[in-house]
Amino acid sequence: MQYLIDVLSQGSLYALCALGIALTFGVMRLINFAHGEFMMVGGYVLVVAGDIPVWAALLSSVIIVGFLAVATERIAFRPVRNADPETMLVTSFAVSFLLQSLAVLLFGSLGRSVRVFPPSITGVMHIGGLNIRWLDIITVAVTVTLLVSLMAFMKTRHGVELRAAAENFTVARLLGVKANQVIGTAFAISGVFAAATSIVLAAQRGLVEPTFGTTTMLFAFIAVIVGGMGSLPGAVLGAYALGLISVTSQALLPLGLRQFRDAFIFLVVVLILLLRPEGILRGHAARVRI
Amino acid sequence: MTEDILSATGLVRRFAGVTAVDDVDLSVRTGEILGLIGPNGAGKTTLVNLVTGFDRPDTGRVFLDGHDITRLSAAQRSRRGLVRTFQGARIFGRLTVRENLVVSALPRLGSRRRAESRADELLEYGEVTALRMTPGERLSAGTQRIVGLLRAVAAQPSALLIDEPAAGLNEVESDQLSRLLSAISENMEIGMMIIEHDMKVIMSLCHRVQVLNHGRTIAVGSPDEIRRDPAVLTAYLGSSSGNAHA
Amino acid sequence: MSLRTRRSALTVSATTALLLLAACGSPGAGGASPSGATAFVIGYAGGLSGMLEGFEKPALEAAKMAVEDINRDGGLNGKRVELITQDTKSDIDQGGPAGQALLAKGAGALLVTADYNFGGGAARAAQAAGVVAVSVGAGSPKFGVQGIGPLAFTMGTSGAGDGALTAEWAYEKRAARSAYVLLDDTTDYNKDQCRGFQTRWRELGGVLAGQDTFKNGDASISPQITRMKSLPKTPDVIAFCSYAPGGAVALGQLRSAGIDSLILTNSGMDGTYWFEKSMPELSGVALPVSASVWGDDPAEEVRRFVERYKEKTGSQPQNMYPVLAYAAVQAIVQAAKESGSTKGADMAEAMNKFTDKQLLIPVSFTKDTHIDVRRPARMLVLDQGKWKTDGLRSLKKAPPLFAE
Amino acid sequence: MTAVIKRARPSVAADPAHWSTVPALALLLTLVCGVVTLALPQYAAVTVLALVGVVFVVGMQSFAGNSGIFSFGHVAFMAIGAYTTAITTIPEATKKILFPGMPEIALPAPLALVAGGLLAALVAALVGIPLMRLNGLAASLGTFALLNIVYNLANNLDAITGGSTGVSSVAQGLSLTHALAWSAVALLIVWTYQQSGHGLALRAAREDDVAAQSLGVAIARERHISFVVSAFVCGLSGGMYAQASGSFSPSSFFLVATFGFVTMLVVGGRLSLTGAVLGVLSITLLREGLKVVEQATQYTGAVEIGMSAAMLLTLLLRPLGLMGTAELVFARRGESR
Repeated sequence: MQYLIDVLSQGSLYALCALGIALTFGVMRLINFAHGEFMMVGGYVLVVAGDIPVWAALLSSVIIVGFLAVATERIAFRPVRNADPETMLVTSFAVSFLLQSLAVLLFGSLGRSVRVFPPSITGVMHIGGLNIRWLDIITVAVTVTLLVSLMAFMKTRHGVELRAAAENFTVARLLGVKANQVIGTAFAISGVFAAATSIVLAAQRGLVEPTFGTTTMLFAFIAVIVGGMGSLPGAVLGAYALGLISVTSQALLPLGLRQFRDAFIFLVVVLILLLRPEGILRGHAARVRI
Repeated sequence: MTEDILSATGLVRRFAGVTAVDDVDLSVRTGEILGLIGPNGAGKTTLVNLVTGFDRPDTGRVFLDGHDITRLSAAQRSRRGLVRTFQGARIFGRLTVRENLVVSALPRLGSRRRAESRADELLEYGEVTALRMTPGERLSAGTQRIVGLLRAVAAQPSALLIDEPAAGLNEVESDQLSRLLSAISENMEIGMMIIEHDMKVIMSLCHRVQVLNHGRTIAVGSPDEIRRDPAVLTAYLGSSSGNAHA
Repeated sequence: MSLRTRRSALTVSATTALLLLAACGSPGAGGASPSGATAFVIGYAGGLSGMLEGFEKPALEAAKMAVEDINRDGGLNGKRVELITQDTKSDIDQGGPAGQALLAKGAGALLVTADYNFGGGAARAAQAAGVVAVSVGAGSPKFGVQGIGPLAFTMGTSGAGDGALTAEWAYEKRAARSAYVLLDDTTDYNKDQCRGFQTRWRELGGVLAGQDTFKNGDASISPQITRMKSLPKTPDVIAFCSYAPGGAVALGQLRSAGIDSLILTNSGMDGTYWFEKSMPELSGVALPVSASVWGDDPAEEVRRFVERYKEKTGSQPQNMYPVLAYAAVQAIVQAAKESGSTKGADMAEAMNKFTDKQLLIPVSFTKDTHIDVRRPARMLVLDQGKWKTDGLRSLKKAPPLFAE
Repeated sequence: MTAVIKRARPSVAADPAHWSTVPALALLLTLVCGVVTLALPQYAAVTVLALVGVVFVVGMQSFAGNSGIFSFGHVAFMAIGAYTTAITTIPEATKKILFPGMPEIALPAPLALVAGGLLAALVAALVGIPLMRLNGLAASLGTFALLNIVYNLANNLDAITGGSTGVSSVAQGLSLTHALAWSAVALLIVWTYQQSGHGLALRAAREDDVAAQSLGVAIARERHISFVVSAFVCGLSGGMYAQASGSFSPSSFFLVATFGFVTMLVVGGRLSLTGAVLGVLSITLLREGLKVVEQATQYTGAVEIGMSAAMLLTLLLRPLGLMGTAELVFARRGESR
């Protein structure tokens, strides 16, 4: 039962991050490795914000990262939009490398500690023998809220366009959907998700360093593929699946084998892929028509 | 039955409650061209996919030269002599025209050198030798269709399924392609099945025509018989009027 | 079409030309290489940018201070000492080339990164050239005769020794009896620390309540905490073998989960940067260091050095590496003075004889052990967000340096 | 200069499978590396490491370029090659002190490299059975899983691999000549594969997998063959790395290396063998050049910012990398048309 809470919390974190990645993947087949660095920037915004009220810090993080995401799309990704996925992938390496280097230059490599929420809500609740951290509740709540908002957004005109574009970009364009606008929107939302992830992550870690987002981003990226490429519900499902796998392998492996945990996690990932090569929920991007 | 190079019995394929192909039989003899027609959504492409192994039937069996190939993959079927073309030519864009043909000839011929000489022969045959070093993506749609056909022939098929060869081509290109098709049929030991909307192409090329509607065979016969078949007329008129109202 | 071909040919020619040009244009030959006749050159091959920058830049500042001091006191046998640097960009592969570049510029000794892997390349280059290399603080016993060669030394201490020391301190001074071992198995140093702790803890008669592992990159260690919480009784101490950033993250999560056991860790968790905002009142973390930079080191020279460092750089050092780097430069110069030679083999010979040599901190080496196993440690204890020194401590019984 | 780039364009109707690609590339490498080493001896180590990179990237290209599947896992084969070479060449006496758990096998240096390649190929043959059935990104993720598994094992099988400290005291000494010779061997292997029917069939599948299937190409099998060939070459490069650097650790073969090599391949042009070579040379050159600038101007960050900018600019102007699908060949003026 306690492990279930751990799974929910970890899965929600991955889900937040995975949604951001899946959004941009959906509209332009871009595996954005710089997403982790968007999160890192969000983290440093919280560091710099320091003692201003929580809501102001969070808001500025969301705005700055959202803006950064849109700007990155304009400057780096738009020119290679029609190139192969590999080219876009390496473009995102370049962006990620640049942002990390800038972070080292500006803030040093050691990292900075950060307190996102006041101490009163970083403690533990004991409910019926369970230890529930306030942070777990916040993590799940943020994920659910953003997920619901995203679903609501998808029903608006912009949202429908976005979904259409994710389904089939060429057709969407023929139907008069403006590519720049749709992709811009996707990046803006992706940036908001990155900021939200960074807030939760910063609260959970208490430390922001130049590689702040890397591990989470990699796991979220795996979740996106395992869940079903380009499918938003798939990304969420994949994220919770990954949370489940990593928590259970940590909990169930005997001590002698626990150091090989990551090998087990990736073994399970490969097994899932073999059973469902197109992901748990088959995404639009994976569908081939003859 | 043994004289049929390609045959299928009782093919059924359902997608999410819709029966796309419903108990269809078919047979093609060597040297014969069978036309497969039917209104949009009649299940023609699904049927081709079932026969060539790109999709699996829920029930029914497919035979090539008397052997049951129902369980073989598309690639395995192709190596046994059942080859298809596609609606879009699906040319290998960054390979040269010659390489496109060599790839096709390789699985059966084994040696690279023999595959290359086979490719060169066919390029000559299709009168596209001049384009041999051109990457596929630079060809016009019509030429792509011709190269696609030659590429399929390079695999030395005993049965060839051709999916809408004339779609989107102009009159001249379409005629050129028809001539190539009948030449192939006459000169090579091959059974052919052609899906086509262009009735002119079907009527001039095919020895027999099979008509699908709503996944079922509604008529089989010579082009003349089909032209006069009341069921076929109803299917086409009915569906086209249906389309007009939709 | 010939235009296109010609343009392509041009591309290749231009690229080749560029390759050659850039290669020839680079310094080395042209770079101002300090003359070996009038100066003794020490080269620093370190991660002056990139992920190690936080450790290496302060170390470089301290090395510069040591050079200044030495020159003020008359240099090395009448020669000036000069310090040149080569940035490895915190890239393991750049270690060797960086070392070679420094040697090509006439370096007579090298300072290298405080890590076996990152510093090893440059040290091997030095070994091959017959030049002494001193790591600012690598914690692997292999950094020396065994792993690199007789000319390589490290100012660091071993993980096994550090772990054993915390076991003795907790058992004797804090009367701890039950321990939990939490190992971040990302590095061998961590594994050595936990091994050293366990070996000594058992010998002392302590109880091992349980053990678990995690990885430095883990965003959350909830499952580990859940497991620890299921113990009938909270252990007195946790042997916590990790380093920041991952260690800081995990430690914060232990505390916020309400686990208040005394945490025994290592110098990878020195500093205040990782908790000052997130847990300003943090207490109950202890670790052994060779020098405290928090103003209360028992040795007056260390306290004075830290003050001078702050004055010069305007910042509080976050760990002992500046002290170690200062001592490393002193060790090199002392070895040259004592052997009366600047040949690597002679200097190493002299360094092998160092026994509690006072170079800001005591330094001891032997012919086979080029990592200090004698140096008394300061136990740093975190109390209400402040690091305090809990006296000097020497290991009573050393665990084996290498895992069996 | 007789080497002329030939483009696979309609206007240049020449045979893309020209015999002279390998000699031309070998000559280019010899010229560049020879001149650099003679003129600037302090760059000798960098040059040898660049050649190790050439062997690796060329090996990776033979899979990624022909199959169109992006691999994040080939560095794992490099690791296997490096560990094999280390284990088989570290002298017994050193082994007893430093790596008591290591198997006692001894091989002469060149054989050790080949053994490393073979073991990598064997691993590829085994893991390829499931992985090569996957398509596109799923396959890429599969290779990424392989990378993580190998890294995790290398880091924690302390007795055999030396744990995170890694292996040291590998008989050092990969001379420039040897490195060049092995590069030529790697180029030859990869070129031969690429020109074979298997290479052609796989490239066809890369262009259109459905059409390739319809023509009888057994895609999984062709991918598998390519995977094994490229693993062999990458294993070889791992052995070279072990000999060139003398020491390494699991983190030498993880994310940083993966991203670095992937970048070299894409910037150079992943569809071209010449692209693979040029990618390594140009990125190495750029980095070294920027380091000089940084050292001279004391402007920290020049390398990182310059590298990112140059990468972005290259991909922006040439999305298929510097070379696209073109290869370097010897051609007399006019022959290439």
